[in-house]
Amino acid sequence: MPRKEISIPDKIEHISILNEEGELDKALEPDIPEDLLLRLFRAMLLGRKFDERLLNLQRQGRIGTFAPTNGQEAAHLGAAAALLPSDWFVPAFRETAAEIWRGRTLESVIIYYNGFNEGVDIPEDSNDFPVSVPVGSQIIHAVGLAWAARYRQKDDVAMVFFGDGATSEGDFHEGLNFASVFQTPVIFVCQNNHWAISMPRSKQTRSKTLAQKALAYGMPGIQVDGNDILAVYAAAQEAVNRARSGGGPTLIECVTYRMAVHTTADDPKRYRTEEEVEQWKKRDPIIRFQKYLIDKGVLSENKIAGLDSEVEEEIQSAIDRAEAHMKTLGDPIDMFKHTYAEMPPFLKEQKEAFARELAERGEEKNHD
Amino acid sequence: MPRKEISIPDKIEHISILNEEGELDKALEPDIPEDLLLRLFRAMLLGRKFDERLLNLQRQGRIGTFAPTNGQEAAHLGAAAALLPSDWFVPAFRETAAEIWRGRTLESVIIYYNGFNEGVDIPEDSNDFPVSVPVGSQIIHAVGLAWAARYRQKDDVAMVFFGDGATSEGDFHEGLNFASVFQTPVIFVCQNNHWAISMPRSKQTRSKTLAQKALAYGMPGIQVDGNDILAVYAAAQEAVNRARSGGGPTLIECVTYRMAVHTTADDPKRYRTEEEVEQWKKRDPIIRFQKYLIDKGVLSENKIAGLDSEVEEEIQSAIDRAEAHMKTLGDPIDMFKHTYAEMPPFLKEQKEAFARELAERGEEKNHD
Amino acid sequence: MTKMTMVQALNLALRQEMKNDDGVIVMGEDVGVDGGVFRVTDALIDQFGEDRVLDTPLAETAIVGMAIGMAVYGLKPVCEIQFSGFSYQNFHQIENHAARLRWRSQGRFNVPMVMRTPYGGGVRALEHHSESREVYWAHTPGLKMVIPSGPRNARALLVSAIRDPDPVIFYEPKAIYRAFREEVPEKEEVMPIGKSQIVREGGDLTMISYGAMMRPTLEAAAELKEKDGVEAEVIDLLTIAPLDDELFVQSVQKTGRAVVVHEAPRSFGPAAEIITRLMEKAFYYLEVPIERVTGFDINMPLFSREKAYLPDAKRILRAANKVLTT
Amino acid sequence: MTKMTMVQALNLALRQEMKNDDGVIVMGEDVGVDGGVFRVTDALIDQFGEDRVLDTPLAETAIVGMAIGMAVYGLKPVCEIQFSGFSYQNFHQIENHAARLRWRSQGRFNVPMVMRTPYGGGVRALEHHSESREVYWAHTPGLKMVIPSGPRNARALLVSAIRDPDPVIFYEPKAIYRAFREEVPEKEEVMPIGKSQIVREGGDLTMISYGAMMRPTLEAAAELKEKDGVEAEVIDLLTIAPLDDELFVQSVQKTGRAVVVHEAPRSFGPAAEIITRLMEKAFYYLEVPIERVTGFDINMPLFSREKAYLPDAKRILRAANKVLTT
Ligand SMILES: Cc1ncc(C[n+]2csc(CCOP(=O)(O)OP(=O)(O)O)c2C)c(N)n1
Ligand SMILES: Cc1ncc(C[n+]2csc(CCOP(=O)(O)OP(=O)(O)O)c2C)c(N)n1
Ligand SMILES: [Mg+2]
Ligand SMILES: [Mg+2]
Repeated sequence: MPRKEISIPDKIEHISILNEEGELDKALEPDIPEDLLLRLFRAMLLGRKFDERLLNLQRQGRIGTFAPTNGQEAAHLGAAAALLPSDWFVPAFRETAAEIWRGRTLESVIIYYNGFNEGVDIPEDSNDFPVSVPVGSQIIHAVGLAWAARYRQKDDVAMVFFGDGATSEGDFHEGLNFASVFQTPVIFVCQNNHWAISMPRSKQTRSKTLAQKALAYGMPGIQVDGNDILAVYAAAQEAVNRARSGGGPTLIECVTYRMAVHTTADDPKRYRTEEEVEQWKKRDPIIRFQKYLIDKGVLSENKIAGLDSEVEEEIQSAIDRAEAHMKTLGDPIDMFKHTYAEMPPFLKEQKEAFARELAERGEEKNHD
Repeated sequence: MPRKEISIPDKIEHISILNEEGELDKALEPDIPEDLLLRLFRAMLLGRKFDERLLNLQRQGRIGTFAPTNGQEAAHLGAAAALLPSDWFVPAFRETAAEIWRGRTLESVIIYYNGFNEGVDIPEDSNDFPVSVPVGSQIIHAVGLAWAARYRQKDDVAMVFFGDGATSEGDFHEGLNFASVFQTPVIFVCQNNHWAISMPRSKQTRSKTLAQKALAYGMPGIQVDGNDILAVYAAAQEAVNRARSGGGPTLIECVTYRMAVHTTADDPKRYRTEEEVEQWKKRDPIIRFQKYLIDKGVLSENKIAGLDSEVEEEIQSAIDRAEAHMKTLGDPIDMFKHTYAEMPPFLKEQKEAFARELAERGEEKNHD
Repeated sequence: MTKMTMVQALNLALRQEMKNDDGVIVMGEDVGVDGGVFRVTDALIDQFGEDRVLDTPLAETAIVGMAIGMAVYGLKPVCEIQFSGFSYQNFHQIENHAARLRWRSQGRFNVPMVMRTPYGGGVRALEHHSESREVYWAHTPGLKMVIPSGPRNARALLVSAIRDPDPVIFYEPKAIYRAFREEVPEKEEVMPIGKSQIVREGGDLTMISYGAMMRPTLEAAAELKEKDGVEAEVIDLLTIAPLDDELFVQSVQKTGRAVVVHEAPRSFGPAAEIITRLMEKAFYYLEVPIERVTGFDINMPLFSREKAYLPDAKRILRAANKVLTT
Repeated sequence: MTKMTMVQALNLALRQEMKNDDGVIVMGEDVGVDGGVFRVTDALIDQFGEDRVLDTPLAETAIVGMAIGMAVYGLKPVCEIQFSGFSYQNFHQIENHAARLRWRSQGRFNVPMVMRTPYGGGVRALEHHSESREVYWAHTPGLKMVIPSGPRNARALLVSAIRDPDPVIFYEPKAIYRAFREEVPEKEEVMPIGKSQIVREGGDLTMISYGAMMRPTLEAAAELKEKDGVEAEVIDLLTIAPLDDELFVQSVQKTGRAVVVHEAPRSFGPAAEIITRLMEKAFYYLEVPIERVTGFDINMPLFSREKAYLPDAKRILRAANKVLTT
C-alpha cells in the first residue's frame, strides 16, 4: 500500500485538422458535403462582414455597445453546424455568426444592439435562446433543456457557449457536474479566445488547458484548434453524436482569439500588445478554410467575389430594414409587456399612470 | 497533427499507511514524536466520547440539533495536527474533535448547540473560525486569509474543511481556482464521508475521485485513507510544508465515513443500509491507531483505561460548567449585540422598545 | 376530508399535480429517497420514480438553473431549496433569468417553475435556518411570491403555483409545518395567486399578516375581543407579490386603524410596502399611525432567543392597543 | 481644488487611502491593468503594484468571499463588482458571511470590506447593466449601504466606507460617473456614514432622494421655485442603511408634504421604508399623502427606453404638484 498514482479514465485530447497554412490532415478530415462546406464558408464571410459593419455603425452612433466576434467564426459556427435545427442552441453573447446560421435575422441583431427589446424575436419554431450577458449563467439552462428533452424521449441535444472567463464562475462548475451526474445530452462549447476583457487566459486559471476541467466531472473533454473549422466541426459532431445516442455530455475547448475589442466600450491597447494580435492574424479561420476549399476545388476566386458582394448586399438591406422598422417601435409603454403572463393590478395602475403621463407630455418623453 | 493526448502535469496519488488491520507501511510511516502521537490518540478518544455524549444529551432534549463526527476523527484531527497554533483553521461543521484540538472548549460546543450565540467564544489569540453552516461557503475565506498572511509576510497557512457534498457547490470551484491562481498558502481538506445527508458520494459527482478535481486548477490533489490518521497527517504535513514554503495550495481528499446520523434531525435508515455501516465499523480510525500505538509500545491497555476515565471526567465537568454558565445567559436583549461596531440609531430605538417590552412582561418573554 | 398537517397537505398537492401532469418534476437536495428533510416530498419517488423526483447534487444554483431550462422546455419543475437561508446561493439565477426570461425573450419563452423553500423561525434550528427575507423576491420584478398560513391554503396555493405560467417563489413557514392540522379535501382545490383573504371580520382595527405570524395575530385578535370587546379585522395576505392591496385598503378605509405583522427584519421589510400602499390609498381614512410588529434589524439569534425575537400575541397586542388608544 | 468627475474623485479616494494604509487592497475583474471598465481604479496598479491591486479571475463569489477572508485578517479590501447586476452572484457570501461574521463570532472578527459597484440606468448599456436594487442590501442586517450623488461626496464617503469597521455596500450611480465635475479638495475629506444632508432648504415641501436621481430632483425643485415660488426642501440620503430618518422626519414635520424619488422598482422599494418612517414619526404633520416617484415594477428596459423608464424632472414635478395642490 505505498503511495500510488490513481489512473483517471478520461483523457484530454487535442484536435487540429487544417493547420495555419491551410494544410490538411487527411486522416482526420471530416466527411462534410460540399453544399454544407459552402454554406459554412458563406456564413463565416457573412459573420465577418456583418461584424465589421456593426463596428462601423457603432462608431457612427447608429447602434449601441456590442461584442464583436471577429476571428472566432470557426469556433462558434463549426460547433453550431453540428446541430440539427430542432436542437437547443444556448449562446453567450459572442456567437453572432452562429445565431445567424441558426436563423436569427441580421435586422434583429441591429435592433437589439439599438437597445430595443424587440431585437429579440425568436420564431415560434426555433429553439434558440436569446444572448445571455451574465457570464456563465446560461450553462446550466442547457443542462435543464437537455434533461427535459431526454425526459420527453426526444433526441434533441442542447449546445451551450461560453468564454474562457466563464470557466471561473461557479455556474460553470455546477452546470458541468449536473450534466455529468444526470448524463444529459449537452455539449459545452468554450470559446477560449484568450481574453476575458483584460484578463489573459493564463491568469484566469492555472490549469494547462480548459478542456481538462472536464476531468473534475468524469466527463470527456477535448481541446481543438478553434480557428480550424474542420477540427471544431469534427469535435462537435462527435460530441453531438455521443450526446444524442445517450452517451452524455462533452466539454469542448475551442482555442481561438478575440481579434477585436471586448465590446465597443473597451480599449484593448491598455492590456495587450499589437504583436500578439498580429500573431493571430496569421491564423485567420476564414483564410485557412478558404484555402482548403479552393484546394478542394469547391471554391474559386470568382465565386468568392460573388459571395462577397452578395453578402454585402444582404447586410445593407438588413440595415435598411432594421432602420425602417425601428421607426415604428415608438411606444415606450411597450416596456410593460411580457413581465407576467397576465398583468397584475398594481402594474396595471403603473402602466395607466405612465400612459397618462405620456399623453400629458406628448411626444417629448419618448424613446431615444 | 493527429489527435493527440495532452499530458497533464499534476498526478493524483493515493496514500494509505495503516491498513484496516492496523498494519503499518513502514516505508511511509511519518516521523511523529511519541508525545504528539499520544496527544492525538487522546484527542480522538475525547472527540468520540464527547460526540457520543452529545448525542445522549440531544436525545434527552438537553441540547438542540448537532452534527456528529463519529468515525471521522482521524480525518479532521490528522489534518489539523499538521498546523501550527498560529495558522488559520476554517471548519465546516463536522470537525469538532479538531476544533477542540485547536483549543475550543467543550462547554462552548455545548452552549452553542443549546442555541446560545455565546457558544461561539473564540479567544483573542486564536485564529479559528466559527463553524460555517452554508455548505462550501467558507472555502474561499481561507483563500483570503492565506492571501493576507502572505501579503503581511507571515508564514501562516490556512486550512479549510468541507465535505464531499461541498465539492458540488460553485463556491468550491471558485475558491480552488483563486487559490491556485494567486498561489495562496491554503490546504483544502475534503472529508469525503460518502454521504451528503441522503446523497451518496457516487451520485454527487461522476469523477472517480474528489482529489482529481484539483486537476481543473492545475493544483496538486491527493487522496488519503481518511480513517488512517498517519496517512492524513502525512498528506497534510506535506501540503502544509508546501504551502508554507511558497508552493501554493493542495487539495486533500480524506476518504472516511459518517458513522452516525447527518444531524440529529436525520434518519439514515431511509437511505442507507446497516450492512454498509457495518463495513465501515471495521475501519474504525481509533481502533486502528490504537493497535499501531500498542504495537509501537507507546500505549498499553492500562493507559487506555486511564485515558478513558480521564476523558469522561473532562466531558462531565464541561457539561456541568456549560449548564451552570447557561443559567447566567438570561438576557434576550443581548441579541442586539455585535450587529455593527456601533449601534445605529434606529436599531437603538428597536432595542429600547424591546427593553420596555421586556420590562412590562417581566420574566415571561425570556429565552427558552 | 382528512385532517392534515401542512407537510402532508403540501405532499398531497405535489402528488396530485404530478399525477395530473407528467410535466411536473420535483427536484432538490434529499427530496427523493429521503423524502425531503421535512418530508414534504415523502414517498413521491416511490410513486413516480427517479425521473420525476430528482435527488440532485448539493448545488442550489444548478438546481434552480436546471429548473429554468426544464421550464423553458415546457416542464413544470418544482424545486426545493432545503432552507431559504441557502437560496441566496441561487439568487442570481432567479434575478438574472427566471424573473426575466419571458420578458427577455419577448414572450417566446416562459418559466413556469416553483421554488419551494422553508423559511422563518420557530423550530429551534441551526444558524441560517430561521430567517425571513421575502422582500428579496417580492422586490424583484417578474416573480410571484406566495406564503401560505395553514395546511389547506398551502395545498391549494401550491397547486396554483405549479400551474402558474410564471416563476413562483413559495415560502413555507416551517414553524407551522406540523404545528396544527386542518381538514384538507382529497378533491382538487386551488386558490388564486395574488388574492388575500379576510380571515376574521371586524370594524375597529385591521390586522395584516401572513405565514406563521397569522397564528399570534389571530390570537391577539381573539384576546382583543375577549378582553375589550374590540372587533379586529384580520387579513391573511397569502401572496406577497404581486401584492393585493385592494382588500386591506378597503378594510382600513372602514377601520381607520391598522397593525402589520411579520417576522422579517423591520427596515425595508414587507410592512413598509403595505403601509405605503395604505398611505397612498387610504390616507384620509387613517385615524392614527399604522404600527408594525416585526423582527428586529439584527441577525436572527440562535434558537435559545428565537422566541424573544419573534413577534408573539403579546407583542401584537401591545401594538394593537397603541393603535386603538392613540 | 481641482474640478473632478465622480470617476476621478473615487480614484482619488482609493489612491489616498491606499497610500495612508497599506492594508487597503483593491480587487476585482479588470481593476488592475485595465484600470476598471469605468476607469475608477485607473493607474492604481502602476502606483501600488500587483499585490495591492488584484486582477481576479471572473468569479464574483470568490471576489467577495476572498475579500471577507482578507478583511477578517485585518486588511481593508475594496472589491469592485463590475456591475451591480452581477452582484447577485455573490449575494450569499454577503448575506451568509460578510453581514454576519461580527455577530457570528461574537465580536471576535469583523469584516471591514467595501463592495463597490456601479448601478442604475442612464448610460445606454446592455441588459443587466442598469438596475437599481439597493433594497436587497438595505434590508440585510449587518450591512451598511451608501450611495453618493456627486464627485465630492463620493470621494468623502468612499474614504469613510473604507475606514468603516463593518462591511459597506457602495453603490456608484454610473449615470453621473462623468456627467458633471465638482471641486474636490486634494486634502483628505470624510463624511459620516449614516447621515443624510439637506441640499436645498425650503418650507413648502420635502423632496427626498439620492444617487443619480438627485439631479432631476433638484431640477424639479428649481423649477418649482421659478415657476410657482414654491420652496422645496431637498434631502440627499447618501446612506440608505442604516437610514437616517431624523433629518427627513424633521423636514416633513415642517413642510407637511413630501415626495420620495428613486429609480429602483416601486414595490418594496426604498421609498416604502422612508414613507413608513414618516408615517411612524411625522404622521400628525402630514397634510396629504406622500408621493413616490420611482422605477416601475418591471425589468429595466433595454436602453432605447431607459429614459422613459427613469424618473426625470417632469415626472417629479407632476408628483410635487399633486402633493402641493391636494
Ligand atoms: C457574471 C458576470 N460578471 C461580469 C460580467 C462583465 N463581463 C462581461 S463579459 C466579461 C468577460 C467575459 O470573458 P469570457 O468568458 O472569456 O468571454 P469573452 O468576452 O472573451 O467572449 C465580463 C467580465 C458579466 N457580464 N457577468
Ligand atoms: C448551501 C447549503 N445548502 C444546503 C445545506 C443543507 N445541508 C447541510 S449539510 C448538507 C450536506 C453536506 O454534505 P457534505 O458536504 O458531504 O458534508 P457532511 O454533512 O457529510 O459532513 C446539506 C445539504 C446547507 N447547509 N448549505
Ligand atoms: Mg474570452
Ligand atoms: Mg459528506
